[in-house]
Formats: sequence, C-alpha cells, structure tokens
Amino acid sequence: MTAIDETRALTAQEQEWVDKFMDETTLFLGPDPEIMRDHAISARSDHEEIVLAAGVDRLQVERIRKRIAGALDEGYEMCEAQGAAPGAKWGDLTTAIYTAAGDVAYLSCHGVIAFSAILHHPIRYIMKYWKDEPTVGIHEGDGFIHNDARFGNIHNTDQSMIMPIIRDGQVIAWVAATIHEGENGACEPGGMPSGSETPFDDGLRMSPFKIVERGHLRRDLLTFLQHSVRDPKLQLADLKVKITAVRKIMERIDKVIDEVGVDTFVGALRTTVEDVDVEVRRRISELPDGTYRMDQFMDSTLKENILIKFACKITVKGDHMTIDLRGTGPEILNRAINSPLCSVKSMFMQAILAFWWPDLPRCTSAMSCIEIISDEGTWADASYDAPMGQSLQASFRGFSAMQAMYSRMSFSTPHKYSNVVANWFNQINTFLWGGITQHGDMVGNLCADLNGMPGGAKPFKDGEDAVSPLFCAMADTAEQEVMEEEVPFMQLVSKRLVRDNMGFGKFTGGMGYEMIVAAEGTPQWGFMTVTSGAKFSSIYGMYGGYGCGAYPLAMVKGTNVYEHIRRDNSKFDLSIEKVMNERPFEDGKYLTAHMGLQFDIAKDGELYMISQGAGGGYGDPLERDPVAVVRDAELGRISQKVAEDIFAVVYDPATFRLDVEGTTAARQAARQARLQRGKPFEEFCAEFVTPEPPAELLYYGSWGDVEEITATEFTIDGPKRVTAPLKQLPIIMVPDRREVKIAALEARIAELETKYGEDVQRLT
Amino acid sequence: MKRISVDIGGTFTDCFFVWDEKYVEAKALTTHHNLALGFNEALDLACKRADLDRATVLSEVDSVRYATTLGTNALIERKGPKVGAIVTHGFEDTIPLSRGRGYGEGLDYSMQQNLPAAERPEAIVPRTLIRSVKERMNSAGKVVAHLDPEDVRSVVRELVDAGAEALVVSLVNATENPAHELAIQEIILDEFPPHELGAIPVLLGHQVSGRKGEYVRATSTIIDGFLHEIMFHALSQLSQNLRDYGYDKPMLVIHNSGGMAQMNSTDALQTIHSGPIAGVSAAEHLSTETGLGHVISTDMGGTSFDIGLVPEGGVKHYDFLPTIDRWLVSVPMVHLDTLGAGGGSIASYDRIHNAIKIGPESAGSNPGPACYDRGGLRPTVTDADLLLGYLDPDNYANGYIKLNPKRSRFAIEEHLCDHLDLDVIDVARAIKDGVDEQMAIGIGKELRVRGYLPEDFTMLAYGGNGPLHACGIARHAGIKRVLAPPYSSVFSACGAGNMRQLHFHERGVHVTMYNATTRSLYDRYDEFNAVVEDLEARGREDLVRQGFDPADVKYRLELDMRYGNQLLTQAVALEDLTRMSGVGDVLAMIKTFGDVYSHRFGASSAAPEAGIRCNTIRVASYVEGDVVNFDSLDGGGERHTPAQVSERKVHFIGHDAPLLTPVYDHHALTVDAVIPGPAIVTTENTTFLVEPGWRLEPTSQGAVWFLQD
Amino acid sequence: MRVPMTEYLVIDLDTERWTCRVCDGDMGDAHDSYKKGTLAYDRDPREIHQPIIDPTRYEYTFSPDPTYCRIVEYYCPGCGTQIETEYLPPGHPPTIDLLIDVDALRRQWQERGVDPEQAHIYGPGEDAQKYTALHKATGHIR
Amino acid sequence: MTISSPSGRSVPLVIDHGDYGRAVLLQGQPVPWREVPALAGYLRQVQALLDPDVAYVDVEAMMLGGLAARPELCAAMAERTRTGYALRTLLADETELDLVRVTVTTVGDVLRRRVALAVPSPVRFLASAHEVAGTARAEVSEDNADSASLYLAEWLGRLGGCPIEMVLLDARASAALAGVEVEVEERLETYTALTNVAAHLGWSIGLRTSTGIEFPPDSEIGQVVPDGFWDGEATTLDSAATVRLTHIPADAHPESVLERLPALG
Repeated sequence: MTAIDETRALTAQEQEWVDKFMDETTLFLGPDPEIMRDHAISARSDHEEIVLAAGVDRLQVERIRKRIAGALDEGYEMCEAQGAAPGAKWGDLTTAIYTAAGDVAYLSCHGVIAFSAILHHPIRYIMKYWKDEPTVGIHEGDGFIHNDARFGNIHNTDQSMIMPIIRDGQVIAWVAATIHEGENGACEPGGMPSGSETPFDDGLRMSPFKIVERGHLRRDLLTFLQHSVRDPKLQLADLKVKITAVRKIMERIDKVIDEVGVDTFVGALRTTVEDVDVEVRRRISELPDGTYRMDQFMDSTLKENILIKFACKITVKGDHMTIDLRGTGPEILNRAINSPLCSVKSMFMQAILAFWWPDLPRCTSAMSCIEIISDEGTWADASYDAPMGQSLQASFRGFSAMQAMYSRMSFSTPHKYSNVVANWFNQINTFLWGGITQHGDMVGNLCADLNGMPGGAKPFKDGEDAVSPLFCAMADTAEQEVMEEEVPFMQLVSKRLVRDNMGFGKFTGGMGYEMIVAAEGTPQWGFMTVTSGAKFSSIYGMYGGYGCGAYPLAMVKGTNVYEHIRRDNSKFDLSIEKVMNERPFEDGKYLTAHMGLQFDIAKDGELYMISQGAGGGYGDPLERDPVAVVRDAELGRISQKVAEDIFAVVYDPATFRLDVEGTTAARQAARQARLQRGKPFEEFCAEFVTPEPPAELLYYGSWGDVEEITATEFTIDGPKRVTAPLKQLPIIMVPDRREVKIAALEARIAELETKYGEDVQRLT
Repeated sequence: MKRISVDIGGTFTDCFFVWDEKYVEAKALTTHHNLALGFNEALDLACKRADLDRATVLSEVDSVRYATTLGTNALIERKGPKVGAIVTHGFEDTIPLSRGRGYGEGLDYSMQQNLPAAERPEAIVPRTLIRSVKERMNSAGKVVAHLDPEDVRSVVRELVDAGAEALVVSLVNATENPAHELAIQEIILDEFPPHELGAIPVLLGHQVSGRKGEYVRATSTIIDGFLHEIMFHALSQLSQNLRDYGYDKPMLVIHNSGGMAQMNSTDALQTIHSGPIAGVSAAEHLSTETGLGHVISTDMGGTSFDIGLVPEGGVKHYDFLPTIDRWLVSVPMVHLDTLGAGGGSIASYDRIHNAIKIGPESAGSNPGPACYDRGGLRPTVTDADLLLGYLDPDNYANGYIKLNPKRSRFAIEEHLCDHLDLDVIDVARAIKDGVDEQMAIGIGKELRVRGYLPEDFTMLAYGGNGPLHACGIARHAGIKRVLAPPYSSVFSACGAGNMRQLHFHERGVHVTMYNATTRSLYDRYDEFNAVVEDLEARGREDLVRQGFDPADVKYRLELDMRYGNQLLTQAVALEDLTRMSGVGDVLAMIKTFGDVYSHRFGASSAAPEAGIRCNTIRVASYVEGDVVNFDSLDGGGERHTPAQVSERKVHFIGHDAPLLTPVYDHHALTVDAVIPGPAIVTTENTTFLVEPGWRLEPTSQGAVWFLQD
Repeated sequence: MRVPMTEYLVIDLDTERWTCRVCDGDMGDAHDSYKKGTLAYDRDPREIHQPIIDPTRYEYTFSPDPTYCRIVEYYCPGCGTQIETEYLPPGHPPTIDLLIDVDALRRQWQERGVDPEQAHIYGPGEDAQKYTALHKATGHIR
Repeated sequence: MTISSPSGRSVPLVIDHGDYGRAVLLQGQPVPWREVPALAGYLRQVQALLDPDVAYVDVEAMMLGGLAARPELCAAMAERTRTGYALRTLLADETELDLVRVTVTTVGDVLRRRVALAVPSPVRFLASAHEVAGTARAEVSEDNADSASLYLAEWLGRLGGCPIEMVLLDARASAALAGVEVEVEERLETYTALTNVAAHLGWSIGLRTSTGIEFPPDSEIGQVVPDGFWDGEATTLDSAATVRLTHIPADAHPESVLERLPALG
C-alpha cells in the first residue's frame, strides 16, 4: 500500500498531482483502514436528514419494522431449510437489511447475531470503491459476494450475498444473506484450517465483487469459485440459496416501500439505527464508573504449546465506554490463531446482543458508541499478512472478556437486562473429519457437538450442562444415528458427562461430555481437532468459583477396537478414564496430546477421544449447599475426593447420607486453613511475582499491566526473549515443531555419542 | 349416518352431533375429574336440541369420536408415573442433554434467544432412572457389540429398585435392527413377571417411531410411556360411560396425524394436539366439499393463534419433528403453526423505539385481560377491543364474563399513554391494528416459505376472537375472502366427525435416488419395495384388528426427499405409485419431488445436480368412510340488510372519528342477509366485526362470509 | 449506603471502604483495588482440576500444567471466604480487575434514590426471581 | 358453588381456631404460621379435635405477624409513603407468596381438606401494611380501597391451583384501623375484581364484617356463630345457612367446646 513521507505540506496543486499518480498506479485495492477500523454508524446522509427533519410516525415505523422482520425471517428460514452447508443446518447464518451507507438496521431474529458488527464493512467498501468505478458500478439486480475477513467478516468460511435496493437510480438500502459455508479451499478441509501458516493457506479470499449482474449469475466467476474449493456442489447450491433468499426478502421490502414511500422507508431504517444508539448510551450510563480488567491466556498455536495473552480493559465513564486491548500478544506470522480486529469486534457484539442486552434490536449501533483501542499487529488485531484460519481462538476470547466483565460491571445495577452469569465455555471441542464415506462420497465436515458448550453458573442456579454455543442461540446438535448413516465412523461414546468436569463453586458451571469416535469401513478417513486449553484453562470462574479444567486429546492407535468388542462384549466399556488408565486393548498404543490435531489419518477401529469443557463456577465452593454436593456425588457427577477436597462435604459413600456435623467441621477447618496459608496481598506479590515469565515458557504479551510486550523470537542462535513496545517487536514466527523435535533428538544423540565415546562415521 | 364427535378442551367440551340429516352443535364446561360428566352434559344438550334422549342416541349411533388437548395438559402438569429408561452404552446423557435446541423448544422467541436465562425443562426421566446396557448396532443394523442378558437383568433390577413405574427401552439404530430391544423386552417379561413387578409397562423405541434419531425417538417413547396411564384412564372413563348407556361399539380416538383409530390402537403420543388438528381437518373437508380452493385456517383464542394450511389438491403439510410442550418428538403430526397472540396478549411499552410491543406475554385466562376485573393490571388486546367499542361489556362470552371498561382504560393509561403521548383510543387502535398485522405477517410467512401467496387463499376464522379480528388480519395479509365456517363454535368437533381411520408407518432409509458423484440412478427396487410392503402390512394389521376388511384398506406412499445435503427434507406424496419396478418409476418420483420443491422455493432453486436422496419411506393406510355434508357456500339470490337491534359509536382503523355503527344479533344471520360494514353482530359464541369496506354475507349451516367490497 | 459490587464485596459509601458481605470485615480503601485487603494463595491447579487420566503416564491429563498455569485464590482475612480466583501464568502480576470511581457511584445512587442492597437483583427473568426467592428463604443466598 | 362437608355435618363449618389453639394446644406458644411442617402438625391436631370442614389458614397472622423476620421487606414497603405502596410491595414479594402457596398446598395434602384462606379485607390490609411499614395513613379513600382490591385480586390469582375452598375477607375493625378515617363502607359488591377472581378459580368468597358474613348473591348463605356459643350461650342456628363460621375464644373451656361441637352437626 501507499504512504508518503510528509515532511513538507504540499500545495493543493501538488496534492492533486500526487493523488492522480497514486490512483493510476495502485497495484490493487486492499482493505481500507478508514473503513475497517471504524465500527461506528455512519453520519446521517442528506436524504436521512431531510426525512427525519420532517418527523416520523413512531407507530408506522414500528409497523415497517415488523414487516421487515417478517421478511428477514422468511429469508432466514429458506436458507436454513435449503442450505447445503452444515453451518446452515444449525443456524450459523443470518439475513439482514442495511441502510444505504451499510449500517445494519435489522438482522433476522434467528441465527448468528455477531454478523451485525461486521457486515457494514464490505458495503462501505462497495460504496466507496465500486459504486463509481466504471468497470463495476451498482445497478438494480446486482449481487456482490464476499468472504475475506480482512474486508469485514467473522472468518473466511462465511460467505455473503449482498444486493442493493435501488430507487430512482439511488441506492436506498441493502439486503444480504450470509452463511457459514465451511469448505473454502483452504489447506485443510472445512474452511477453518488450524494448519494454515500463510494467508494463502486460508483458502478463498474474496474481496467484495459482483457475481450477479443485473439479475444474472455470472457463470465464469462461478466456475472460478467452484474450481477453487473442494466441494463445488456446495459452492453452487448455497450461492443459489442465498440469491433466492435475498430476492424473496427484497420482494417483500419492495412492497413495503411501494406502500409507504421511499422517504418513510429510509426514515424508518435510520430511526431504528439511531434509537438503538441512544439506548446503548443510556444503558452504559447505568453502569458504575470505573475500570475493569480481564486478561486471558491461551496455551496453544494449535501446533505447539505457548502462552499468549488476550488483554482487555474496559473503562466506563458516564455514558461512554472504552475497550482497550493493548497488552495483547503479538501476531504470530506463521500460525492460524490470528484474528482481524473486526472479527474480535464481532464477538464483542455477540456478547453484547446475546449476553448483555438480549432484548436489544440487532443493529450496527449496538456497539457503535463504544470506543475500542487496539494496536494493529497483535493476534487480536492481525495485519494483512497474517494467516487467520483459526481466528476464533482470538475472537472467542474477546467474547469471554465481554461476557464475564459485564456480569461484573452490571452486578450492582438495580435494573438488569440479563442474568449475572459466570463464564460460558469458549472452545469448539469437537471432531472435524473428512475422507471417503461408506457410500463412496468424498466429504469433509465436523461433528455438531461444538454446539454443546456448557453454560456458566448463575448466582442462584448451577450452569446448564453442554447447552448452547456462545455464538448462536438455538443451534442444533445432530442425532448420531443420522450422522452414522452418512459417514463411516461411530461415536462409540456419544454423550456422557465426565465426572468432576465442572467449574466448581457455590453454584457450579455446566458440565461437558466425552466423545469417543472410531472409523469403520472406509478406505480413507481422518480426524482433526482445533482447540486450545490443554495446559491452561480456557475459562475462569466468578467471585471465588473456579474455571474449567484442561482438555487433552486421547488416542488409541494401532489396534482395531471393533474386533475386540465383537469378540468380547465386556470390552465395550469405554470412557477416556477407563481406556487410558486401564489400557484394555493389549496391542494398542495409548497417546495424549493437546487439542490442536492437524488432519490425522484414522485406521478402522482406532479410538479418538475428547471431552467438552465446562462452564465457570460462581462463588466460594465452601458455600455450596452440602445436599447438592451429595446429590452430585450420588449421580456420579463428582468424585468423593472432589466432594471432600473442594467442597469440604462429608458423607457416607455407601448410603450417600450427608454427615451434617462432619461437614460443618470440615468447612470450618477449610476456612481456617485458608486463613493460615493465605498471605497478605503485598507479601504474596513479593513472593509470587517475577520480573519476567519463567525462562522456559514461550510467552507472548505484556507481563502485567505494562505497555511493553514480551515475546520469544526464534533467531539463528535459538530462542531469544525480547521485551519492547509492539511496534518495535521483530516479526514473530515459530519454528516447525518437527524440526524442533529433530533438533532436540539430534542434540540428545550427540550427547549420548559423546558420553559413550562412540565414533560415528557420517559418510560411508 | 348417526355420529357423535366431541372435542374435550381445557375449558369446554364441544359436541357435534349428526343424526341423519340433522347436524347439532352443543357445548358444556369440561369436568376435569371425570370427563364423562361434561361429555354427558354436552350430549344431553345436543339431544335436547335434536329432540332425542341420550339412551336412544347411544344405542343407535354408529360411532363416537373423541379429540382432546388433555394429553398436553397432563404433560405440562407433569402428572404421570416415574419412567425409567434403558439406553445404549455411551449414550447415558443423550436424553438429559437433549439436542442443542433443547433448552428452548416450546419457548417464545425472546426466551430462546436469552442464553443467560437458558434452562432446560425439568426432566421427565431423571438421570437416576437412566441406565445403559453394553450393546451396539451400526447404522446398517449389524451387531457391533452383543447384548449380555446378565447386564440387562442387573440394570432392570436397579431401575425397579429406584422406583421406575414404567420402562422405556430405546437403543441406537434399533430401527434398523430391533433384536436387542426385543430381547430386553423378553428378558423383562420372562424374569420380571407381573406378579413380581406389578404391571410395569415396557415401551420399545422402534415401535413408537420408525425414524432415525436416537434422541427424538427416546423422547417420543418416554412421553408415550409417561402419558400412557393417564390417557388410558381418561379414555376408559369415557368408554365405560358410553357402555353404561348402551353404546357397544369401540370408541374412536382422533390422532394428530389427521386420522383416527380405536382406543386400543392408539398411542398416547398420537392424541396430543388432536383437538386443534381436527379443526384443520374440518377445514380441509369443507374446502373439498364446497370448492373453496386454497384455505388457511386460523383459530384465534385467548392466548394463541393457530394457523393451519390446507392448499387445494390435497397437498399435506406435516411436521415430522414437532415440539410437544418443551420436547422435540418424532411423530408425523399435521402441521400447525402457533403464534403467541390472542385476546390475552399483553401490550407493553417498547422504550427503545418508543412504540408498542404486543405479546409474547399473555394474561392468559388468569388473571385475564384487565377488563375481566380479576386483578389483571396490564392492558391486553381484548382491552383495546372493548374500548374501541367492538365488544359489548354485558354480553361477552355469552354473558359468562362481565367486562369492566374502566379497568381497560386505567391499564392502558397507566402503561402506555404517557410514554407514547397518545390518548387512550389512539393507543387502543394501535394495539388492535398491531396485533392484526402481527398475525397477518405470521400467515404470510407461513404461506410464502411454502411457496404460496396469501392473496390466493380463503381464510377461515374461528375461535373466540377470530371473527372479531378477521377483517383486520385479512386486510393486512392481502386476503380478500374470509369465512367464519359452519359450526364454527365446535369446529374441531365437527372435524372429528369427518376423519378416516388412518395409520402411518414409516422407516428411515438411505436411498440415493440419484448419485451425483457416480451419476447413477437408484436400482435396488426389491429392497425399496420390501420396505413399502412391510409398512403396508403393518397398517393393514392395525385396521384389520379394528374389524376392517383387508380389501377395503387403501394405501398412500410418501417419501421424504432432499437435494444433496440439505437439512430440509420435503415430504412428497405419490398419488398412484406404490412400487418401484424400473427406472421410469425412479424418475417419476424424482419429478414429483422436483415439482413440489420448485413450487415451494421457485424453479431456479432446485439443485438435482447435487444428488437426490430419500430419507424416509412412509405409508398411510386408511379406509374411507361417511362424511359430514357441508352445504354449498354460494349464497345466491337476492340479499337484503336485516334490522339492527341497536347502534353505538365504534372506533375503526383508518377513521379518526368514531362511526355510529349498527349492532345486530344472531337473528340477523339469515341466508338472505347482507350486512354492510361498519357493523357488529353479536351472537352467543362470538362477535363479528365488519369493518368499513367489508360486508358480511351469512350462508347456511351458520357459516358467514366476510367479503371485501 | 452500601452498594453490592460483587457476590462478596460491598462498597460502603459512608466509610468509602470495601467491606466483606459475609463477615462485614474491612477490606481496604474503596478507591483502590480490593485485592490489597485480601489474603492470597498460589494454588497448584492440579489440586483443583484433578487429573482424570494417569499423570505418571501422560502429559495431558485434564489438569492444567502447573508450569503454565497457577490459580491465585483470594480470601477475606476476616472469615476466610474465597472471594475471587484468578488463573495466571506463574509469576504474572495479579490483575487489578476492579477500580471504582466512588464519587460517581455515590452520585449514581443518590439519583436513583433507593437502597442499593434492597434494590439488588441477580437478573430480570422469572428464573432469577423464582430461585432467588427460594434460596433467600433458606438463607442460602444473600 | 357448594362448600363440601367432609366431616359429614349438614352445614359445613369453618373454625377460626387461632386463639383457642394457642391456649389449648400450644400451651400459649404462638401458632407457627411461618413454619410449614409445624403448622401442618398443629392443624392436624385441630382437625383431630374439632374436625372443621376446611383448614383455616390466617394470612394476616402469617404474613403481617411474621414480617419482623423480614426487615428488608419492611424497609422496601416503607420506601414510598404514598397510600397503597406498602401493600403493593408486600403482595409483590415472591418469598411471601411462596410461603402462602407452599403452606396451602402442604396443608391441603396433609389434612386432605381444602383450605379457607382468611385474608384481611382490602382496607384492613392496606392499613395494616402501612402500620407495619411505619407509614401509617390518616385516611383511606374509595379509590385507595379499589386499588388495594386490585392488588389483592392479582395476588389471589397467583394462588390459582392451590387447594383453596374459600376466601374470607376480614373487614372487621382492627388495631391498624384505629384512627384511620375510612371514606367507604366495605361491600363485597364493590370488590368486583375479588369476586371475579374467586369465581374464575371456583372459590367461594365472603366478606366478614362486625355484623356477620356476606357472600355474593346466589351463592353461599353464611352464618357467624358467636363466641358466646362455646360457653353455652343460646344460639339460634339459621337453617338457611349453607356455611357456618365461628371463632373459638382463647378462654373457652375445652370440655364445653367438645360438648357444644355436636350442636353444629
């Protein structure tokens, strides 16, 4: 991109020359920072000014809104029913109407509301660059396609179809449908590659371009797209679905416009957007002024374990809120976990509209007035050149920061819009898979179990076990029988809660379940997992409650368990705990790993085992109702050890009768022990806090609440820790983990050779 | 034809009585402790109107049919036995965890979206009553892990010890191979005989639902087991009562599939919602008999607005995974869309947009609208209707309830007027218009997502509030003809009088009609036909067991099909084709599917190039029977305006000043009358509001047309 | 006037002090971080999230790795109630998670004109009201 | 609506037993209105001894008498001083409602009798609530009484589903009403919200005044059996009565009570 060193102010004439030169020599138009860094609603257009000055009839606006909502839902239902993408089937999609400037005025009732934070970007881009571009232009019947998150998206697997509503030659509004399509030609199937090491591994990167021209779908461009992805059927079918849905919506809206007139319609959209903006400011002013901070630490690049920080500080003053992400770790230029800022913002929006203010209409203005401070070049605000296949790793942490901090910010407010609730689980613990099915089809997809994220505890009730993904209400999980009919693997354990897997607290977080899968009857099959949190808990507790545990991937390779089970029914007694600890299949190889498993070939009958996480706990576990603890123990939800160690509850394990006195004494003792071992804070800090991270830890981010960023750079002399302001950090890349392992092995060999004095001839 | 049909609802027991040419309607209050009392009262009233006595009628009548919504209530009130469940190893928490939508099924939209308040309903089967057995079938029904009888014994013993009063066995892939479910049943019967266990009913998943989906099938079986006793009890009371008065034929029970069967061939699950569904069925019959064309049936009551879809040409719309109370189940149910809007819907102030929000909260019948004067403090649609002058405070609901307009005015002023800076009548108008439009949007969406246009439809309006809001809803929906149908006050019961004995049997299959990868068409005809034959045989058995001649049994083959990997599976009824004998049949099926699909979504949206699959084969087995005759709905002849009984000032949408509006009573509803709007007609059961620009033309059998001028 | 700021802490606007909601003990200056008034403890995460699979044989066991993750527990020095937990890398300075503008808080409540402790609820819905009432009746929640 | 008479009496009998029970059964301890198990035990004793046809539950004693244990609720009731605020707050309180709901349901289950819910009349309730809150009124207008009846009707509606046989509104003078100028004479016919909600839920409803007990037209005919009856005072039983209500004084002699009881059969 272009930049000029402004040492001397140019004259108007000079500036014009320069501009013209630059314009003529632009290599290509990248994302426009002016558009991409701005999430605020646009200023009123002249047209909107005039219309609103004339006054609006509130009741009429309400009627228009209802009809728009009906039309959008209609379009949504069509996409959900007809969409071929798995995401469409569980509602990972949206339909929306926008003002001429691209602000989302209304989003379909169902589906992923995070889209309301980012869809204005591509429209602003189209309006700025393509409207007056003679080779492009915007005409009636045109449709633009887009997926590249760097131009405004949650991630590249979502594809939008965007169409203008034009009256008298003017764009007066936009309608779009967006679906999580999955496959997009990335280096691994499914559209969210954890293995991507360059942006080019991320698959299709469509900046907004016109694929429907005056009502006609362009075959040439369509063919190009189909050739660029693994599933050309999907690419075609869903493009058709989106076009049909958007057109249906537009038919309804045309009717509304015909009835009420362009001015009233435009006024209604703008009023809606502005109403919400006013309301959001009012709601912010209800929160206590102050600063709130929550830092999160992620333990994985999905290839190797590191520790990278997601820093988040919120300041509330009057009706103004600022979110400050500075201190967040740098982007890692050859790993998939980086996220563009807009994607992180979309998950802020998700938290705002789903967890803060679920009653608020979904539009761009829900976050418009909130100021966001972030420096480009972090993994939560990645630059143009960073791979972003697993941007959810950063953006879901953006969600968690907002979700948990709001429960804290709003704790004291007398008027609440949603329940105080501890952290929702924030990882998509599921299997991605691909290969050749029993029907001979080539497929790639994932288990909908990612929709079983456990909920956080409430201040008055335990969290719901494996209940709903944080990013979409009413997202469905599949029936195994239906899955097994389509794909050549079984969930031998499909849904069984894992004992002790909850966020402990006065009220406990929801529990997660384990899944054990194995392929059967397929020439070629493989699995992937794409989550972090095997060494550092992904979510934390609230007010003395604990977070979730850490989640491994466990595998039994080199044996066909189906053969064992067919021979001996007693071997069909599977749980991660039993299989890994008792090792019932003699010939098997038992392994654990973190949950960033790149596509791994699975032979028939090899076991892959994972567990859903847990929701955060609320309050001091010693305050948990002892009866509830015993009930959990009786149901096998917790072990006796946990009942005693964490909750200090004593009961008879044979009869599950609570020992009331024993419990009172144990709790008294536990409190005393805390008073004994706890150190006054200053004293504690003096012992605990170190000036920098432990030497062996690959740590990225600020160490404490400081401006400078700590990182490990891999230099020619090996890893070297650097601490500097973000802008001055070197480019961060991590070495290939296999090379690291080989180097370690070679060093060990050399060491042993030396030790035993072996003389090795390298050249024979 | 001599026939009694009843619909036992939460409040009223409706009776529709056919005695040769005489058609009589009657109503009584439902008597919950013994349904027979209310039944008898309604029947007696009907008999009196027909100049007959109960004993004569019951000894001569050829059938008694019965529809009810009581199963739903029993479920909501959780009145039932302790059910234990036996599931496949590895699926121990499938039932308690439900599916991803499990916390929100059956809730209104705002609660579904509210994740911080997400809470699953209280389980019917508590986790303590779920056990797994080590066994597993694969998707083709091949045994992966064998069943161990010892394992079964200990598990059953545990469940019985834990207090299970009914047992549900629902194993993975049992629809493909039920051997393990049957084996478990056998072990239970052999080793836990009734004298030891008492009569613990055992229900097998594959017998309740033939579809794939281990969660929905288990849930269906559980609900069936849970309601079994209470339904059986209620039905027995009724049938005993019938026997006492000389009726010796079997009592017929209406099913939510749109058919009916004898009591002993009825699963409890099949009776849920059968009342409202009988109404849709009546609409269908009315449409066929009188040539109404496309019909949308609407039933607007106090808390909900039910929409049923009856397109011309017998196209059926079913829900295959309907929600019952808070549970997703697997049973083919006639499609009924329910909007949370009725007379009791609460109007509240929407601060964000400075507007009025209507529903989804409802004042229900307790406390009811503010004007019921039972302590209801918040304004409702009925309060708006009252203030606008549509309702007569002294003659509402046949005089059962005296309305108090003072309360309505107070509630609206208190909650809405100041905020909106509008006066009471303006607000009332906005409420009435708003709710009409909301329902019209619901109707429009319902039709359009299925490929229909509202303007092509006749709207049937029944239910307590239907004829009052009919014109308003129709105007917003773009519908020009509204019919308050014949016998509208007992319309569901009337529908029950028309139903056929019908049974559905279905099986989940994996039939690739067209394989896009290999570019080949399905050719395993024998396999396909064998499934169809088996399903037909099961339907035949059901009907033969009820005394029908196998030769009278007819079959309709239906397939659920889809393109590629769509979520949507479209039910396709094959009118004449019941077997597959060559490529021509396969292509015919594909074509029928394509036609239905293109009609629904537009021709360009069909995607056969992505492959074509059939997931479910379903056979409807039925016998034809006598039906109620509806008179022609064409009035014809000269019409004149009858005499009004009074007049009053009434506020209408689109008219700033109140209009002096004539008021009529039921005497005005003669077949040669025409009542131009604005007008109000108050009858025993309902209020007809004729808005300006509409006219009302009664026809025979109590039906009334609303027509746009 | 006492404003409940967390499950276990109120800010007493009269004294401008953080105060424990369980034992009424003083927890320091309300203008500063409440953590300064707590006792803190560095907890090995394996004691809380106990291994489910054998830690002697496997690297990943369901327990967080203590070389990556520590749980800092904060106790009220008066009654020993665990008022917060914090998951941190070993040696990472504890986060100042809450700094309240006390004067603004006072103004806010003066305008509201109600007693913050009386007005406090956990959520708007029927669920919150129902369960809160139930637990309050048994004294299980404050 | 007929009140059932499970005891077998020809006219069902409702007994206000609080004073007598306290003296005779509880050795002077107050009736444990707020402790459900203890209360059920006490009512079982009353039933064994006197066999009333419905279980008499005194809401006034239960709620207003127990508010000392709910200082935060009292404070909330006192937050505004406008007429009716205290009552409205009290009746909106979920904990109190739950207590009544649980009590009535449990009593119904344990005794297998339906419940007569004795509730202060709107004016009396209004005044008592203000007294408890410490925001006592000087006067109560017709509108105040009407609003109070609405709050009470809404509250009663929320007890729908409980095994309630009848609601007895107590409009007799009380300490809380001393010195309060009441503009209206309480009449059942003016409390349409209350009679409607009772009719809707299938309950009988009566208004007890200093002179007797009034039921809506075409429903019960009530007779109040005076206190003196229990000490042997001659009392004419009204043969038209369909329900009888009596209060047994604390100082009634147990022997005399048992002796007089069959006279009401």
